[in-house]
Amino acid sequence: MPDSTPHPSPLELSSPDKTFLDSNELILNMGPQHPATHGVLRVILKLDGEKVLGVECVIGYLHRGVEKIGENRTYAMFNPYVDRMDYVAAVSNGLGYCETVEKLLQIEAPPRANYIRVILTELNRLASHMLWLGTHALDIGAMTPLFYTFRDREEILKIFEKYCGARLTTHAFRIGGCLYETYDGFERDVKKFIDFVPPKIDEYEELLTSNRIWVERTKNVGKISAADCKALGVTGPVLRASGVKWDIRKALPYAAYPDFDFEIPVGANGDTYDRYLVRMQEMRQSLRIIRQAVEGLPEGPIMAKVPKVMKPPAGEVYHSIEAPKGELGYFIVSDGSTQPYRVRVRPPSFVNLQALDLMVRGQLVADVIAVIGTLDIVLGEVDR
Amino acid sequence: MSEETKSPPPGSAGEPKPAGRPWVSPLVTKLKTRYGSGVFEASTCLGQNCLVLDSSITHEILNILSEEEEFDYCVDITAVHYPKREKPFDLVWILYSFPRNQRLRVKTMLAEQESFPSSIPIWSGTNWLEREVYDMFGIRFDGHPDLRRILLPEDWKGYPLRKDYGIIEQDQEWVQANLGIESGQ
Amino acid sequence: MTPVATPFFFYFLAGLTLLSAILVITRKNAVHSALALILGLLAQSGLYLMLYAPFVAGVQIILYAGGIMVLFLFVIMLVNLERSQKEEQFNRQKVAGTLAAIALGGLFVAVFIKGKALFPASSNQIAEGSNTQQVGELLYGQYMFAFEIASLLLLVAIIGAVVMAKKRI
Amino acid sequence: MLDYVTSYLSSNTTPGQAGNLVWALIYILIVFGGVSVAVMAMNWLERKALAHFQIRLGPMRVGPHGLLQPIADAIKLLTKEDIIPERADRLVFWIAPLIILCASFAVYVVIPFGPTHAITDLNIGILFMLGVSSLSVLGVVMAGWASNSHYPLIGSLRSSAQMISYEVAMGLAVVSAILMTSLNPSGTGTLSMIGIVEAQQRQQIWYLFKFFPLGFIAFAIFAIAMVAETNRAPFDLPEAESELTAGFHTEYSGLRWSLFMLGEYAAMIAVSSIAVTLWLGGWLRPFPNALTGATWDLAFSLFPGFLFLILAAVAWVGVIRMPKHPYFRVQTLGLAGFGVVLGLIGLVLFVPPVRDRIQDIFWFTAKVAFFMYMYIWYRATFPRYRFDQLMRVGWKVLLPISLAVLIGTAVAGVVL
Repeated sequence: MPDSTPHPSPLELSSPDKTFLDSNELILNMGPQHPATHGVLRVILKLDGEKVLGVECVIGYLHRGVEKIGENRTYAMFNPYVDRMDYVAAVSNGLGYCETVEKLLQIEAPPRANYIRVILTELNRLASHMLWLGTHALDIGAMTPLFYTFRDREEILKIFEKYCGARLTTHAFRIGGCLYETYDGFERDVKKFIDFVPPKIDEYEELLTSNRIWVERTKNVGKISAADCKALGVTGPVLRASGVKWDIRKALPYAAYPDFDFEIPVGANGDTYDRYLVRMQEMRQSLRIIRQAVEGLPEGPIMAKVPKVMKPPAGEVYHSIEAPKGELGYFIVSDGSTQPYRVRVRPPSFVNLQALDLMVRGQLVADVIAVIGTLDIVLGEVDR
Repeated sequence: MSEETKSPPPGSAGEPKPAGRPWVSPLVTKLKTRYGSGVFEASTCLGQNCLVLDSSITHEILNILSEEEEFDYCVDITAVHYPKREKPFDLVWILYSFPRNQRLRVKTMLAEQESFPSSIPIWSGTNWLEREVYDMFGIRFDGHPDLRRILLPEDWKGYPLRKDYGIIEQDQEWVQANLGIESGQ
Repeated sequence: MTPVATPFFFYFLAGLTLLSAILVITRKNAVHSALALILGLLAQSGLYLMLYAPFVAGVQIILYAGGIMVLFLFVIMLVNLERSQKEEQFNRQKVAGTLAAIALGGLFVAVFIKGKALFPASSNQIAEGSNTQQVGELLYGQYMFAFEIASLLLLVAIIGAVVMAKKRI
Repeated sequence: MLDYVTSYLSSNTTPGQAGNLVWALIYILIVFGGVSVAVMAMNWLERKALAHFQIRLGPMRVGPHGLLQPIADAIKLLTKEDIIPERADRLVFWIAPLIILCASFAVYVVIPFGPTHAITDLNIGILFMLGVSSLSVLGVVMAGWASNSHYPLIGSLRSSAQMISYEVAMGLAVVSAILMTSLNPSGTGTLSMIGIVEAQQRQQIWYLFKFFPLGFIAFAIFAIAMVAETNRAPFDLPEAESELTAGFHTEYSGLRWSLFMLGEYAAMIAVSSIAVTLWLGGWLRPFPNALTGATWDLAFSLFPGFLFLILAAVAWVGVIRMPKHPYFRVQTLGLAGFGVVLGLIGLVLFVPPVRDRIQDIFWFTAKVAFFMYMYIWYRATFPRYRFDQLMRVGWKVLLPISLAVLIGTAVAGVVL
């Protein structure tokens, strides 16, 4: 087994005054209101000067009891709630949930619906990565990329808005397929967008990829090995940047992904810079998938035959998709009634955030910020 | 297969019965020969493999799965509450093996107040997952280095994902004391 | 340029120096002491200016007020003040302190009585403009050896500090 | 009394050197008022330029194109509640912003805007500037300590370490420029700010191009170190907002906070003035050696007037492009008035006596403005350095290079 030693709680919270300014140790409380914790994450840092001896994350400030709500809503009613978890990648959340329930109901979405799902999910992945890039760069001190990424993300949100009327929490899909047919000019808009974005990605890379300060700030920062990633359950771009070529879209394909030709970008060192490069590559791969999907968009129905009142047979199912942040899984237990007996969400951010302690030990305060940024967490998903 | 029919899992009342087929694989055969009646059930349901084990041997089997069978990634740990059952908790591990590209669900049943050995020595990433199960269901994990509530406040009373905890119920004392809301809602 | 209100400025600066010196030793809070010391150093550099030694005054500000005192503050802020206040200090040498004070006072009185005769008369006659050059020529000419010895001493101090602070070089 | 006032007009030095208190006071008022206005203008310009770097518009509401935004902000800050944290050291907390403000304004005493346009000239001018500006670190340390909070404490520790480190490289770069002033028959250099510019005038070269590339490298070192000295991006670690929220002034608000900002921007202008004086020929017009003669002198002296006329034209284009709607009437009138004022200033600048007196100040200000723009540009482009990297750059890169440049300059001065 790789490094699987249990790491004890880094801090003795019960006696904070014991260590204050004692033998150069300092407890620094970062958050829950802090510009760089991406929401209401509270990180307690134990410092020796500027060196981090350990961190403890205090989470739950955004806990809304999504899983409990799921047990008290019908399958269809719970669908919009999942959008509120990872609110920057709401479409992915919806896709995961719909596919899980479809699996439970043993129905399959028609091909056209699957293609639309892929297009929107990949657009959402782009939007999520753009937001990550902007905030990550801002954390490291580069202000300007934030505005560039928000400008381009706006185009994606416009497509969402035209498609389903919502920009952020879209509720784009329904169990069994899609509710909305594509609007007139959907394909034109998407094609225009995928022609418009590559030069913009070049622009971001021009600002950052070979920028000396950026490279110095991110290379060898927050390193994590492939073995540690697997032991900690870290998934998504973080895992791939450590050199593991694993993507659920390829490993356990879902929706229409088997039809498309794309590559899984991997890194070598597992440091912040590699994660940055992997995500930049992923953005380009997503564009590739969208191009294939929109060019091969089949005709046909967009909704499978779904009973008005959904009563899946008793049983349980776990299904996961590759969300922008990693493996997003849903474990649903049905007792044959109209409401799920138990809904469990396996949030990628929650599990990835656990690696923060390992990644920042022995590094500097400024690196904590960089690593929180590179983990790409959304607190709505961590806390649910 | 014979053991399965002989000794059904105890206290299955109220539990939804999955309509699965028996799962036949070298892994199951190996486990069954080694542990016999401890392996209650090995089924494939909707294309997903599931093992239901006796709680006394589950930790050992998880160890074997991790070390001998290459299940090197613990995707998730969660629990399900069946209040009417004799052993009201299902503790569920969802495992994945990178070399085999295979998922596996391991389940065991726990009684009220029964604790379970922590799997942090096997997969270090289960730390927070176990804390969440403790937070939401009150299942204790022995040997966990830092078993505190994770999502809810530390001095919260009650375990919200148990079935006897209503949807609008909350720790009114805590809300009154900490948020200053008179009604506690 | 003719000097304006020289006595006023002299007494003002001298008074400020004395006052801040008293504050340095009476303040309980070490940071306040350090700040008072900075004020004293600044007032002193004002006195240097009045003596037509602008270079010395400038160096006083850069090195002492701007550099060394910042390091002082730096250290004071880092160490555990609450604890050090409680600990027994080893400055309870009343006899030695009194003797030293008496000796210093005697020196001052002697200087006051003897007056200008103690010092070479030429120090007042350096023209304002050439002051910096003169300092340079003296340092690198007549007092070259002493200057270099002083810098060697500082080098030793630096190495000593590094050895003491670093566990592993 | 009147004679005392008018007697200065015929003298050929700064009021400080002439010992004329009245004129010194007038100059002090002009310089400090001017710097305060420049800080406000810089505030507006930074927000506007930064916004345009980032495909935004920046302030647009208060006054035409947000021109009155700094005034609105100033009023807001002045009327804000003054908060002192409960456990803060009140006295030190109170003094800290004043120290920073005094330190960054005191250096303007010796900045030469022209051969006689300075409050005074000290024969240790540059030393005085470096010394006094180094005092502002005291204010930073005091602010961080007095706030009794962790973020300000760490911010002030960082900034004191940073400022002391970069002062070394900065000082060495300055020394190499001062060495160049001693390249005259008598062999004596000068520390006086006016003397340094006059030395460049005599040698007919800006020190930026002297002993190329030595002068240029020294200038580059200074240009980097001065960004670090003023805690600006990419060296803005003491106030790195993503890590330390606002660094040493986290606990400050309202008026005190605005004093910090005023001090910071004034310090930026001050260090830029040092760079301009030492390497870019101070008040000298461009190409003093190549384009000589009365015609060129006249052409360059008309430059300020034309610039103001162009600015007026830009304002008037803005007036024409304003939407014709009653809602925008006040804004349009304001912009038109602004254009008229600019145009009038431009016309006044063509009058010969004004023209001759003002053009030194104009060239000096234009060069400083270039640095101000660079500050904004850095901020829009660069990510932030990490603390250890910052220290490495200061001690392992800038310091050795500046030492080498110093030795090289000395050798070149002897050999050439």
